[in-house]
Amino acid sequence: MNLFNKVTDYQTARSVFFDNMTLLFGGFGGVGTPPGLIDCLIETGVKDVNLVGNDAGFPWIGIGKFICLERAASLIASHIGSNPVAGDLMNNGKLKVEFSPQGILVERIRSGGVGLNGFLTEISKGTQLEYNKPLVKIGDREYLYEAPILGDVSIVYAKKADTFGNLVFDKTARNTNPYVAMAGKVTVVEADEIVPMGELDPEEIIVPGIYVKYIVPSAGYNWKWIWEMPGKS
Amino acid sequence: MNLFNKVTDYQTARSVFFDNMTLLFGGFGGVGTPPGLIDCLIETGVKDVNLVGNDAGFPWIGIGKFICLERAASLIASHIGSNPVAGDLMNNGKLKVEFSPQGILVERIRSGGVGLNGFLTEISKGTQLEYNKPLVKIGDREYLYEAPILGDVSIVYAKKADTFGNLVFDKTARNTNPYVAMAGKVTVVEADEIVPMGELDPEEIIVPGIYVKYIVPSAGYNWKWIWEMPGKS
Amino acid sequence: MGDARQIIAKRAAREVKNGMVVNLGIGIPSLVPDFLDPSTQVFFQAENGILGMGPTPATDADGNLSNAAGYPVTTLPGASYFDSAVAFGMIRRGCIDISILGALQVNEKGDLANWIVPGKRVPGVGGAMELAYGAKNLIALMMHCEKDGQPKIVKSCSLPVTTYGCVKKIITDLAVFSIIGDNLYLDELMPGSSMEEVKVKTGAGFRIASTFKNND
Amino acid sequence: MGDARQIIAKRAAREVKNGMVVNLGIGIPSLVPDFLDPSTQVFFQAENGILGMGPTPATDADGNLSNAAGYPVTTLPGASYFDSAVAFGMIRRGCIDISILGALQVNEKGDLANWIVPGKRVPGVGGAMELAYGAKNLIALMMHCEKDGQPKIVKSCSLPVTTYGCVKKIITDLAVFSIIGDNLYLDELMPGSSMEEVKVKTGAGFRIASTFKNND
Repeated sequence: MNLFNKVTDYQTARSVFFDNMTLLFGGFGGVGTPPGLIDCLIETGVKDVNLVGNDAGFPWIGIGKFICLERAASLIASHIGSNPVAGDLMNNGKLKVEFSPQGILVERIRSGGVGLNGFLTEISKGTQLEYNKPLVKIGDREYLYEAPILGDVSIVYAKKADTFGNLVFDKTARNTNPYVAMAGKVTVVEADEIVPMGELDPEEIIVPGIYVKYIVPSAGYNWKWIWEMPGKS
Repeated sequence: MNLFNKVTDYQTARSVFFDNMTLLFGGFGGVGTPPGLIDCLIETGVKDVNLVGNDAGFPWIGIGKFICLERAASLIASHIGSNPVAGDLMNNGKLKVEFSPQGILVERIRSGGVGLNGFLTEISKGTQLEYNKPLVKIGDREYLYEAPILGDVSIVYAKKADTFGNLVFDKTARNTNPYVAMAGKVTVVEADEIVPMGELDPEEIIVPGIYVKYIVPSAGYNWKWIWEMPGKS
Repeated sequence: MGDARQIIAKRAAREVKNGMVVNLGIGIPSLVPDFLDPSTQVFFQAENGILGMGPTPATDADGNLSNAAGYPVTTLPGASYFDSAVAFGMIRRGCIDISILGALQVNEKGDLANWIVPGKRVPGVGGAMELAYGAKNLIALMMHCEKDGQPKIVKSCSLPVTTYGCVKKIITDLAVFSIIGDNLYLDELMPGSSMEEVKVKTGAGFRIASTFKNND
Repeated sequence: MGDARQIIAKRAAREVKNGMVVNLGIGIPSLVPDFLDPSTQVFFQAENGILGMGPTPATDADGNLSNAAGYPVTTLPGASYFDSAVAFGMIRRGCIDISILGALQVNEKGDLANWIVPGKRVPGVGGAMELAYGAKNLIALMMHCEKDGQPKIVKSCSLPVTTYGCVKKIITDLAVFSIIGDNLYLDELMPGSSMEEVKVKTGAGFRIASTFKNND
């Protein structure tokens, strides 16, 4: 018996989501966002979710599908330009949006994921994106303090997983996924292919399985990209 | 003509070293420290070098060979236990040693390498390793500030490099090398194998070539490991 | 205006030199590769985790191989994939030789505004702040004026600023400006524009560069 | 003393349970795997960048595949290689179920001293501070006394502290202690030792655990 087998079904995965949770999602414009877990999240009926991820997806793609249901309380993201519904919800006061510079956001997730207590940067200093973040003076220079982010739950999309949760990604679908995987108190991975332990080359593994709680099989993207839709692009 | 070809010889590599430079070196107990570049460094005669790396190697292994020549002014490392000469030089006031927790040290190098301005942690707070690092209060907790580290020169050991400097490492010889590569103002890579651009799978590349200035061919380790020496281990 | 965008992109392509690492923003900047001499050897970087992007694939587009705008691309020999933290690490670290971004406003000191029109468009900042902070050279591309005729080159940005003092060059459908220190210099007039038109339609004072030329 | 080290390691092996992720320090902890039931499924992590270490290779040792002490190892199915930042990321993040470290002194509050003997040994701290900070369970292994008879379990550490309040269990050649809150509890006497001997040779007061047993 393999004690380290983390493969499960969507029924079990569903049980990790709860109202008011902080949910970290991998993906960049929906590329690398786990389609099966998004549907699974939608089916649970959970609400008042605090989302953290690169962007708001598109209304029919990635986290955008969930945002359109008005069950997210807040979103920390670098942009929402591809999801006008998110913009409307924000303007109507139905979704609290905190914008973060894109690379700073992934570093905040990483900082949580690697057990550090945040970092200092000059990026966004003096702009509206300072919000009420502390300023820290080191020597004669002043920096913005960026706090670490941890998720109650993280959802991740991988190309391959072994049963321990060692992960390999596909091209630009890697993006924020490795750090989202590290920063979840409970990390659930959707994988296109699940293989036995020992089948992945230790050298090719991007995320060691130690961070993963559950693995579910993927049926692949179930949406059309904007460039596949005549007239939209 | 390939504009991006960075392959050169040791004669050229030699010219990057200078007195008083800060030199970052990859490797962990000598594993992953570039043997040819260490000899090249020794041959230059440069002195008063400020070293930063995981440890002091062994007297006959890695950076230890250079340290034994008393041409290092200072060393930031996590331990010097495997190099008694370094301990003697420290005790005689001939080598200034700053100890850092091992993982914190590599994060300091990473912080420099990714263009951030340092980070906060509780590790080593209240111990002798605080040195005079600033304490930063965030909310009601106090953290130690760890400053970023950049090198005037970084030396790195890779298993494979393409001519652009895309790097692949070998097993536990990876260790600090990726971040040392990122944090050098001038990064020189010694590689066991040098291949044309296009021969590495974009997915297997650990360090993108953008960080690399020069690549030299390696003749492999030219020392014996302690476990190869009867009576020493 | 389609034509004006092409003209701006074409002029911007001349700033891209052999051997450079280049990051292109969405909008007009994404048109720049169409105007590069095919012999130009450059690495295109995208903040979603790729260095060494090639052209749009003729067939067999792969949803998992896209640029930062989400559109399919290909890779060239020497390309690498990496995660978002590595992508922005190289941006902040100064590894990008030239970043070409779209802009809403630029002021005479090189302050860039391109992420929000309060009450109207709130797209968010994406990677613009880091690109503006880290790139060795930042070029802003935009139409010279708003549709209603308001100048977009201004004395002081009325829109929230993305990054202060970062823009080195502005290319519009009417002119090319450089920003040196806190001063705006007119480098070139674009074909068909005149000094008078540029003076009227520019919301900030400028000097004439010693290398000034009229592209007409 | 060789025998005493084996006895300590053998007792420590009983703390390693099926399914755990384990990090072993140098010295006595490195002997622990010799005493594990071969059916035990654990992942050994090493801070030089490997998860899933197997035993020392019988032949064909590879200089580039070693543990944190630099000695050759092998890998088991499911193993991964990673860089030092990822290695310590998992340590600080609390992914290590049990960290077994050698110690110079431990006090009654669980403060660990294991990195420096001022004026004598100055090896440096290595990864001990992070392991002590992050591991879910930290066990210190050491001889009960110095060679000159001085106790190593003390009221207050005379040596510079590595990490405060981190040790959960101490295993020596004479006894096993737990630290709960600020109190030291005697859990077990090791074979051949007596309550009197332990009392005399321990530099801190302790209580007897409710689960106390004599391994004799």
